[in-house]
Amino acid sequence: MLSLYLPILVILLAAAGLATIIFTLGVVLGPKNPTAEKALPYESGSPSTGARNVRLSIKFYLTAILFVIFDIEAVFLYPWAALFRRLGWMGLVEMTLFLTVLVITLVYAWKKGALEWEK
Amino acid sequence: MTAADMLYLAPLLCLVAGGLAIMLVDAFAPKGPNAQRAELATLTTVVLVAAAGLSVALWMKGSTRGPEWITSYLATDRVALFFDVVICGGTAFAVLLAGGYLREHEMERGEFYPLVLFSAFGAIVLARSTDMLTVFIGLETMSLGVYSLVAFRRTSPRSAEGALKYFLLGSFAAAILLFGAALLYGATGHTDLAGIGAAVKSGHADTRLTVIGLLLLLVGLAFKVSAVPFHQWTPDAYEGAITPVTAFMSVAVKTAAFAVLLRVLVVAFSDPLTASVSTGWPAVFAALAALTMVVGNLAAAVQTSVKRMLAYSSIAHAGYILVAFVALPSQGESAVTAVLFYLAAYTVSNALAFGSLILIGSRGREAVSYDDLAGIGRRNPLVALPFILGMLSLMGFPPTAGFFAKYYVFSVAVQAGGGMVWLAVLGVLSSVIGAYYYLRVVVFMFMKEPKEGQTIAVPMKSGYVVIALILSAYFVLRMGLAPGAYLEWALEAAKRLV
Amino acid sequence: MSLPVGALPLEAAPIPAFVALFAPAVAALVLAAAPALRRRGAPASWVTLTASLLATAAAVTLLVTQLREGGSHVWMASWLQINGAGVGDFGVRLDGVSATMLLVVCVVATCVQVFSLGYMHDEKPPAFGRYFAYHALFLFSMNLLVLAPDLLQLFAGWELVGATSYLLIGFYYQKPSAGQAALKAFWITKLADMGFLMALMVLYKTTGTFRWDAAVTAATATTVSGLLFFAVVGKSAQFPLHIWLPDAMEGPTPVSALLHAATMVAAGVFLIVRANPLFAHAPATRDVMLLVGSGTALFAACLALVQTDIKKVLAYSTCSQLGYMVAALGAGSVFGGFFHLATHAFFKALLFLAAGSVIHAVHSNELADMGGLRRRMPVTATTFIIGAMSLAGIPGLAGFFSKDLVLASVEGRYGWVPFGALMATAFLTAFYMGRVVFLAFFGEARGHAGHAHESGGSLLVPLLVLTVPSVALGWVAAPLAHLSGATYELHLVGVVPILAASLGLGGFALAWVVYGRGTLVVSALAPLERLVATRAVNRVYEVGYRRVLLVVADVLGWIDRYLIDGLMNFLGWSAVAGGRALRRVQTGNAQDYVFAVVLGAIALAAWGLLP
Amino acid sequence: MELGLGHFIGLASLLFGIGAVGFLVRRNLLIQLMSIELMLNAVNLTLIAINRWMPGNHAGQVFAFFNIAIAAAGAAVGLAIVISVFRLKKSVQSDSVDLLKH
Repeated sequence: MLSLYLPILVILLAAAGLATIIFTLGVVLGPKNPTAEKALPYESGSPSTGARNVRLSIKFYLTAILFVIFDIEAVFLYPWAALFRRLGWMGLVEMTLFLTVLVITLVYAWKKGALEWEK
Repeated sequence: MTAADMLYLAPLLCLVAGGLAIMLVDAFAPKGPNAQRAELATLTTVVLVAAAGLSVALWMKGSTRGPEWITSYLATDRVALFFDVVICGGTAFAVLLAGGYLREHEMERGEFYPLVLFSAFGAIVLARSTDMLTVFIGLETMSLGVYSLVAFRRTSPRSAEGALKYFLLGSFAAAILLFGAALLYGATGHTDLAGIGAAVKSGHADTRLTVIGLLLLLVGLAFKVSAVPFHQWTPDAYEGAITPVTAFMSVAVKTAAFAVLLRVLVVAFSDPLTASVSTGWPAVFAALAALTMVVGNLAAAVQTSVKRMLAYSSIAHAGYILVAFVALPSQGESAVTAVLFYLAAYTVSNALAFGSLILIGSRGREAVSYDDLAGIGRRNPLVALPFILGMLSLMGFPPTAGFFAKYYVFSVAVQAGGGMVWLAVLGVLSSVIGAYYYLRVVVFMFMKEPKEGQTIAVPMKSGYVVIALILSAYFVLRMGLAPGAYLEWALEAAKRLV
Repeated sequence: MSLPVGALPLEAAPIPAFVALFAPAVAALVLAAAPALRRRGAPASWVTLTASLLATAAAVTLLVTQLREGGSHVWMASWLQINGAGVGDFGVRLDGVSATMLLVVCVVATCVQVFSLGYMHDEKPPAFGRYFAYHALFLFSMNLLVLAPDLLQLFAGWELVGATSYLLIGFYYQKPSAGQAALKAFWITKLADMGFLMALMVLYKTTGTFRWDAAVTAATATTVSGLLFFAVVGKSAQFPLHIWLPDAMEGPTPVSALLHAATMVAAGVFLIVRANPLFAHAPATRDVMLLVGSGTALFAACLALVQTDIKKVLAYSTCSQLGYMVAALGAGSVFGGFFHLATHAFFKALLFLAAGSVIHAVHSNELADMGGLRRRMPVTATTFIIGAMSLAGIPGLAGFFSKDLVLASVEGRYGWVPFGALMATAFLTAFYMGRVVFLAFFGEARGHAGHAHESGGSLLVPLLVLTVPSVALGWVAAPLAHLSGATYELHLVGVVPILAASLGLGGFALAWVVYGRGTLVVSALAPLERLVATRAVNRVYEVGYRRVLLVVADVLGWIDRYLIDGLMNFLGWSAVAGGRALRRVQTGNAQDYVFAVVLGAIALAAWGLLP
Repeated sequence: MELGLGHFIGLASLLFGIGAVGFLVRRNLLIQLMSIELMLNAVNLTLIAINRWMPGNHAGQVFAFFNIAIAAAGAAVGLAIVISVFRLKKSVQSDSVDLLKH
């Protein structure tokens, strides 16, 4: 009975071990031949300009995050749109509630000045 | 799906609506240093009390059987309502403490209160969840709010560090939990706890996947209740956070984590295979409980910071509660009752302890370490009094709430018999260490003088904090002197669960 | 609401019982709630004293009723109900034992409080008020314990007296040693209390009640009584948990008299008396009690020989006498243990208060700073000597009767070993009390002793009051025995009493030889003095006393200080060391924590899933 | 060779393992965040795959939907915390923060 559990431990250890091995192999076996070209950041083929570690304004972060959050919430609109007729009025009410919450958060972000580029 | 069905969710809706309303109030409030600020703490407390009141009303009405579309995701039974009240109550204490603390330390920013409300909402979802999906949603809603709250003091490296560690480890543990849930889904074809339970009982589930899924799930939850060895984030996050947030974490967050652990184990894993005392989760919990009690108490004994001591003490208390979990398979409802009562008692005791710590400090002179407490009892005995009561209750001294809580947990273990008795003995002995470090607080307050050149903590004046202290002191004594009614309620709730 | 079988509703309980219980409680509450009143000092003392006098009057009424009507009655009300059944009860139990004990506690407490009026007079008013507030709390807690109808209420009182003891030992909180001693006492008794807690759990598990007279199996009785005895070892300062008691002498002397000699430390003995139905079913526990009790009696008596602090002598003496009581209970003589508890409460309180009067006069605890005080403090000296004689078991005094009963009860047990130990203790007791008497009250005045004055009225009146029962209590043994359902026959002529009496007298004589010789001019003893002057006796004395007795006491003292105390300190130290080691694990690095999580998961898998 | 559920769970386990080990060995906070995302996506893969082979209901797919949204919210909070650490410490190495210990 108990021997039944042994494979589980083996799987656990194997998964962790394999992951470690892959990492180690990458470090050990990977040919290391760094050249100036290779060390350049990859920018889709076009030559990079400017310093590599340029500081970007923190405002990009805030805007990007706000975008991602509101963007991801749109995920929930798709199933509703696909089943719009079958869900009927109740679905509409629920979606309205959902969007109301989103709107309130948007208003909050707006009033708090998170959307203003220059403050 | 009707509007009447919504009644069962009234406490949850109340919290969300309240949180959104407070966000708007905060957003449209006049700005500037001299602007008349709305009393957001009062508003938030009202929302929390209303939510708790709705839960009580549902309890009294006896309407605990919700429609299926709700109960397949969120429980509406009495255990759920019991935890609603404990979590809302604990959060309300934390909010009252924050009302005084934030103003005193000049960091009153409006986002605090919605964050707390949404975290409490997440905690209640977690405590009520009957599906792995709601477990995860509740867990993350609660945790994301708490991560932000820990980082609330933006200028403090400690605050940021505590939040970072909590976030990193919390996300890691959440991922583990989620993987466990996915594997359980694979093993049983269900994500709802009842479905998983039925599949496991019937023997159709893949045993290997079930066990590994359960294990990962338990690791994730053990992390949230800060059981040793998954506890290391606790002292750092507790110390980094501002004290009201620490209070919130130690009461509401911990209660919710234990609530979901309870429900998962009772509903999904009470079959003889996984709940067998020798090889199933009870054995795992016995080891966890023993380690947690010993390590929590030992580490608490050597702290120099009272806040950190309280963090380790909360780990030790988690260990005591886990003792009751080990007794779940054999003791059923009395074990559940012990857990429920312990969490309620722990909530009020801890609110009292953290509230006293907040009261003792004022701006620039916050009390954190034992040394800060030196002589406060003689300069200001009234301030020291609630602290003593809180310490006595945490110590488990009669006639306080903490005494009966500990008593029931250990007597459940004794009643389970066998190896459990040793667990109870270990718990009783390790709690003697507790007497040492809790009393040290009293010793410092009354028997030490501040060192030369040390900044002296000066008590703050705040109606909010005083109200929180009076209420929590009342409950500590009430539950210690006449725990009968509370036990009845806990038993009433426990009966339906088991 | 259903009450336990045989209990009457609480409302019907006699009013004096409520008075005895709640008068001190009200006093404590008033003093807690009115800081202004408390800080003024003197009014606080009157509040407490009024409550104590009321309680004493109530106790007298109850005892008289008990004497007239007898029997045992229980009045109860449930305050904790689970599923409609009363689990936790609050109530009053009145029978011969509780009525007697109540009166003992109230009388001693009142005397001590009156004594404190004078003794603590120089304290600042707020401290003075606080002191009396604690006293009111203590009296309430102790009465709660004494009148308890079941073990749960007894436990509540038990913990409360522990807490007041902590507060009162640490009363002079400015002194670090007082804080340390308070913490140590609390810690050790708390450790022992855990035995009580476990006993409650086991009792409730097997019987569903907290009553000591519930029907139990032999196995349960052994477990429960064993756990309870562990609690007693801590509370009543039996070997090896006795180490907190000498340290507790850091508290004010009247506190030592009340809590750490007469009443609180005797609570353990009282518990065994109460829970006798349980202990009666557990012969194994009783055997252990007999051995631990007699061992502690001898051991502590040896340590008392070499103490230089008058309070420490009395503290070890208390350990020793508590050992007598425990031994008697272990031998099955419930009344023997209880009677010795009662007499000891009076004469030990008397001794402590008289010692307090001396300390008050010479401003020192050290015997080296006393001497010749019988002329300067005649009343104190006389009462102290009477107390000492009672303790030493001089025939006719209270201690003689109770000690005789204890000795008779252990006759022949375990090949006479406990009997021998207690007999030896009787001799040593007389000797070390004689030593204190001769060093403090006879001979030349040393240190401040030359300027000492007799204490004032409030210090002397309690001494005189306590002298009465210390002398006469033995003569009412028969009615007392009748009260608690036992029989007592006075037998003055017999081997045991004569042996005990002569050992007591012998001990005094030896003390006089060693410490009093040459300064005490009593013609009747002159031949003895001449005998002592001879070389042979000198040799015997040299070898017997200096070489054997003192060496033994020193060795035991070393063991006590370094091994027993050290062991306790080691336990505390290892807890701290363990905590320190754990601190090192908490590196502060988040990734180390994640490693712990992963390793923990693997360990759990191994523990839970592998055979 | 038929592609079965076992292969998917195996692949997901491997991804999860890589995420976990990456989280353990890398000191850069941003890479640690990415590792967590990888772990969550491994879970999503598991859920979807299981749902494909056990089409009793759509629980797995719905679950994955919610995971995505929650992961985004988690990343937002996580990044905010990292930025706040960076402001105070001028470093995004996870071993640069060890004020709180013992």
